[in-house]
Amino acid sequence: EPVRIFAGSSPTFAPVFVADQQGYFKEEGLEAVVRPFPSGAEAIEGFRSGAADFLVAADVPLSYLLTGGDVVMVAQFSQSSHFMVVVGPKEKMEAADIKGKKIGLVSKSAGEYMLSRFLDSKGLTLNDVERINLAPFDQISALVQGDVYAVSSWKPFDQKMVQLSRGEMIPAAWNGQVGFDIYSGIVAKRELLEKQPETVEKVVRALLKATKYLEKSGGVEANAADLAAYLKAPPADVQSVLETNKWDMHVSKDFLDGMKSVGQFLESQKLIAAPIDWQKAFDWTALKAVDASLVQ
Amino acid sequence: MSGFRMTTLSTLSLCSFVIMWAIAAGSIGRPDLVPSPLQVVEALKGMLSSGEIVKATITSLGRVVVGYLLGGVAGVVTGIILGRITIIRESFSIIFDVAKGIPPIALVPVVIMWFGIGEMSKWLVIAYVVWVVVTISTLVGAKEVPLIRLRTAEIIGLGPLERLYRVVLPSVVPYALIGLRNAVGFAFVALVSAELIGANSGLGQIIMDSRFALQTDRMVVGIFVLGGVGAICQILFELMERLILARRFQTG
Amino acid sequence: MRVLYAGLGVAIVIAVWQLMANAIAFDMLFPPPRVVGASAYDMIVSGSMTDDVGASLWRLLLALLIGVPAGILIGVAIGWWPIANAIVQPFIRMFNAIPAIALVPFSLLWLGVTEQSRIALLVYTITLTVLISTRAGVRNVSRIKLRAGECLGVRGPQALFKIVLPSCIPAIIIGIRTAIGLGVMVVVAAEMLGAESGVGYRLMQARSQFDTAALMASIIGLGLLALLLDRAFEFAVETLLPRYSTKRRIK
Amino acid sequence: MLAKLWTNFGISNVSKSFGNYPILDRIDLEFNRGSFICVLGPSGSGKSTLLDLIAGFERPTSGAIRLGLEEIRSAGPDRVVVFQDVSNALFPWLTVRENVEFGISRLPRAERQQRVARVLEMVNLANHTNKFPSELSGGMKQRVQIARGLAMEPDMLLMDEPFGALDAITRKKLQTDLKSLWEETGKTIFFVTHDIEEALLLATEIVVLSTGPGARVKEWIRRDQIPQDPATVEYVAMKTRLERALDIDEDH
Amino acid sequence: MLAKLWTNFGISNVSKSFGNYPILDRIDLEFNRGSFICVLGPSGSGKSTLLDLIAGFERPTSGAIRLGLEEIRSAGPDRVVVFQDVSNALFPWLTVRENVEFGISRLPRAERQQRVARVLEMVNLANHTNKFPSELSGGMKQRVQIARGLAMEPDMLLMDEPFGALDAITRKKLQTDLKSLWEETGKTIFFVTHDIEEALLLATEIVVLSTGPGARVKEWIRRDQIPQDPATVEYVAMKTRLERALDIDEDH
Ligand SMILES: Nc1ncnc2c1ncn2[C@@H]1O[C@H](COP(=O)(O)OP(=O)(O)OP(=O)(O)O)[C@@H](O)[C@H]1O
Ligand SMILES: Nc1ncnc2c1ncn2[C@@H]1O[C@H](COP(=O)(O)OP(=O)(O)OP(=O)(O)O)[C@@H](O)[C@H]1O
Ligand SMILES: O=C([O-])O
Ligand SMILES: [Mg+2]
Ligand SMILES: [Mg+2]
Repeated sequence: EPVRIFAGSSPTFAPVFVADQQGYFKEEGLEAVVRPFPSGAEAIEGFRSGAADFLVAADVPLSYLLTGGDVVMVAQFSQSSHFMVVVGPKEKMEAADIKGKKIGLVSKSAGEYMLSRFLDSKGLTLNDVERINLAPFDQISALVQGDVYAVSSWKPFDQKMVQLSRGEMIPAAWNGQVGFDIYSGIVAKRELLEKQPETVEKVVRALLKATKYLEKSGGVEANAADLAAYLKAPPADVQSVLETNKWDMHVSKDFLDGMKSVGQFLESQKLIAAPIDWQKAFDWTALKAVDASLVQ
Repeated sequence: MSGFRMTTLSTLSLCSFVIMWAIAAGSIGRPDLVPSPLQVVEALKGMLSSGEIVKATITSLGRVVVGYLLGGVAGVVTGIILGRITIIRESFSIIFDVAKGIPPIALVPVVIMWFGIGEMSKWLVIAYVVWVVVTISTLVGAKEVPLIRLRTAEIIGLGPLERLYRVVLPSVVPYALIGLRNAVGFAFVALVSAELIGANSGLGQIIMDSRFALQTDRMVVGIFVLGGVGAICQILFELMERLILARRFQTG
Repeated sequence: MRVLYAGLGVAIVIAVWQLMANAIAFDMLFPPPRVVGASAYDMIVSGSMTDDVGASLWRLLLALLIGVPAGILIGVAIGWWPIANAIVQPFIRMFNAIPAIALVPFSLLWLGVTEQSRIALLVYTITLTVLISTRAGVRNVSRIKLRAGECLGVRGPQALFKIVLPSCIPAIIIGIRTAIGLGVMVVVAAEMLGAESGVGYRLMQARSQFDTAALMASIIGLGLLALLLDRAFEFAVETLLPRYSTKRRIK
Repeated sequence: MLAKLWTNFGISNVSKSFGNYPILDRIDLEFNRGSFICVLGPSGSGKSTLLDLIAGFERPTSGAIRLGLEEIRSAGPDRVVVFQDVSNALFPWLTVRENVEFGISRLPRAERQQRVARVLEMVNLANHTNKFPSELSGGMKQRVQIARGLAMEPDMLLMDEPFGALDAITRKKLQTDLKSLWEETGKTIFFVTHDIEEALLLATEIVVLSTGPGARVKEWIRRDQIPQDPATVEYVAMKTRLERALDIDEDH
Repeated sequence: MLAKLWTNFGISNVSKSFGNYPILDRIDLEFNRGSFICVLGPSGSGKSTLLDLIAGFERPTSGAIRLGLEEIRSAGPDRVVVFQDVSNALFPWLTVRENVEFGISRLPRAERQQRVARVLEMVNLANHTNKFPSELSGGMKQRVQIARGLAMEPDMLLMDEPFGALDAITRKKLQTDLKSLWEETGKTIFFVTHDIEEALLLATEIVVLSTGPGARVKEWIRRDQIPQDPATVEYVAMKTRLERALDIDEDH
């Protein structure tokens, strides 16, 4: 029985792909099947239908899974202040320009949170715009063809938007700028954690090796080349994401605070029915077992 | 066996299917994966009272109608040109043969890229399929306008334009109608293709989006409404054919 | 002469395409023929074309292997026994009204992002198509043939095998041909909505990277593939079943 | 198959209705073995229905049809039908030889081959054994049908306007050939036709049905009443009599 | 349309080939206005080709066809064709009246209506003006074709086996009617047939073509040589002569 790991296909989730590519899962004696999805939001569905044991995504989509109590987060591993971007027409992204406009995003992705924070910084709320659910690549077409006014998305799609609009569209803000870092992590079914804690530990250990590899190996360029081959994506795109990512599996206070504000956001927007019980949402036992110093 | 007994048997078979479905749903016990018939009815009620399903149906239907009309007209014109003008047919039939093999869903990404996520993209994808289907059958009819009809026109001394609309066009009608009838089903295939990847409204989107939240009851409602609307369009088309055209054009 | 005209047609299309590309002057959005050709060439030499076409074809062939016999079997049964038909008819009506592509999300949900899920959907499409065509074939067997059989001492189950089945082979052939066309549609849809190989997957990959040239190359490739499959099937029928050839001289 | 030992063929008071609609009304006829019976009648009078009853495809509503003492209850290889519909009567997937072999596949190989050779010789098709029906002219197809029937060595050949779809010259030729064949083999032939001259040329017994519904025997002309030489006053008189019997004031 | 002032119709040394394949070889004939010309010949001998040349659908490879002094170079309303193919010759989307009006649509309304009424009366179809061709029997369809031709008031009717697809009784009736019509109108009729008796009944001139390729005139029987009474030795002798002229040792 192979362990099935679903993930968003963004290079921000690199440790999973690196662990697969470098054979770290095998070293742990695991047979792992890693499957990238166009977005974390889409990977959720595969996970929910029971087709996967682990899911890797950004903090926002993961939070949707944490509401039920049957899924727990077992580790986080990346942090970025430049991952999420709002892209819109050059010099026309003030409150008055944006109000009432259509904004493209992947619903249930971090794009929704990013948009909320961005609007906040302009003195607006989500209710002031019309959100249009679009797959990342459709956001590009929609923006360039004028079907939406702006989009809230993530790297590297911003670059394609700039290119294809011949510079008409540019990033108006990124997540660090509007006051939050974005994290990614891995969740597992609670049942799995309870019945086969060693499997979870093995996965976490493989991921830890991968984050260390990403920090120490031949540099961003070499990493990007490897990862591009794995993801069948252009190296430049991959590199642009890796450049602004930090890999670290320490459970930090910033991370916990970040997750809580995501939770509050989802709740306040009625995107989730009940508040997330953070006591039950995290389970760091596997992480502790791998390296007790990672959890304070 | 009488028609009445056949109908009874069909009804019984349908009923037993619903009962078996209910039993299966109950014994599987995963309403998020296999909803019971009752759940589906509940979901339908909810979607009806919220107006959501009606709105989606109207949106989807509007797309089909516009795409169908565009593709139908284009198909009749293309079919007649390819059928009647040998040089054009010989030159472009290979191109058309390649074009007709392209699944509509494969076109969605480029069409979206070129025309954005608006209605135009959906119209074009639907129109494309309708165009292919209608062209194929119109072409046959146009190519095979009986020689003796054209000769009758020759005797009478009709000019090219008069020959086109007094002899060729009416001769082609029954063939074009076959294509147009088949195209109704294909238009719905194309609609779903367009709505499954790259739509934020319509029945296809209800099916696709409900999947994310494991709302299979909503998915089943979406499927049934889609099938129902498709079947009704088919029936309406055939009715129209029978009432308006059958006597003159011997169809149906 | 034919080839000459066909060449002319292709040349005209490429010229118009080039002119449009010149007018738009933005390769990223509307690549000229040369760029699309280069993209296709890359796919061929890198072997990704072979892999993708191979994966899609393999799925299609496997599904045909299961779906065609199933469709024939059910089609003959319900064409021959009115009771069986009355039982199955409402379902055929229902499923025939639902585009198979709309079932892709269900197959992903119930069978996951797996090979079984795609094959199951394909088998479903192919069986339904072949079945409907076969049933029509059985029903249209002319009464004269059955009566001729009676005079010649062939009736009952013997008539089924010696008269009905051969009579509806042309209908079965049409059914399979339609099923291949629909199969290409469905396999591409299934691959686009969740797979890790195949032409549909390649399309989605190209889409997510905004590689318009690869998209266009894949689309043209799909058209060629469908045409090739159709011609190959026609050829196979002509050579393997010459008795049922439609090209035989009619006097 | 042993030829059954009957010497006369009787249609005793046969009526046939479909639902409440009467087609044939108390048809009462009797013929000797070896007769060549031609049935004439207006279109829709029930000629084909009568033939179907004799073939055993249908059962009379009342009355009985007997070969000697034995009543006909179902179709059988002793009464082979030659159908008018040339394009459907043969099995298009079988060659001429295979079509002729169709009914005698259980005979030993040697005998089968010998019979096929003999009957194909009889109908002048010995040189076309490996052709498919689609490669034959209409006249040749009818010869194959006759050969297929003869191969069964039936007591009776039932022919429903077998030459109706052929052109005049072919028809003439097949008529002559059928007449020789009948003289040679002595089979009983029941032959439905629209063509008075055909009937006069071939028949030893001519039956004319009246206009339906509820058609009856209007004329029954026996062996010795049928004039053989067309250049005689009797012939012309008989032709006129038959023409009058058939005359109907419908639009044609 | 003023009837052209010609008194004789000449086919002078006409040959016709398709590519290198010779069909007709030096056909040389001349007829008076008002003749009823019947052309017999084996299948494929070129009867239809000759008719097409006269109609002006095709041009001779050498030689000329003339009405009086004027050479025929194209089709025209003075030479109307009645085609054999009953199912395609009429426009199925038009009623009987509309079909007959088809060729005279440019006439003033009153005259048009009057002509239509007159010709439909002539062919006994006055009661069926609003039916569609699909609602008519084969014989009635041929009458409509004849009426459509007559409505154009042509000099000549060209008929290519017009009754070949009809059953014997209908054929007989139409033959008689056509004969009366010819007597009444005095039109020149060029009539292709396979049927010797038909030719003997109708013709004032009978032409037999030889077997092709390169068919020639094998027999040309003039007005005074054609016996009218079927009950005479002369009639039977002529029939035999024509049968022999047509006899061909092909398989039919
Ligand atoms: N199965 C049937 N059910 C009901 N009516 C039938 C059936 N078969 C034939 N009829 C009717 O019976 C009548 C006689 O038909 P039949 O075919 O025997 O006539 P026919 O003399 O052979 O005519 P034709 O010369 O046109 O072949 C027709 O009115 C026909 O419509
Ligand atoms: N357009 C054409 N091109 C080449 N060959 C032709 C063409 N039209 C007719 N033929 C050939 O010319 C010959 C004479 O044909 P035509 O139709 O005139 O014969 P026909 O006497 O009318 O025969 P039938 O009695 O069968 O109607 C045939 O061998 C036919 O194949
Ligand atoms: O792709 C995201 O994980 O949102
Ligand atoms: Mg009949
Ligand atoms: Mg001809």
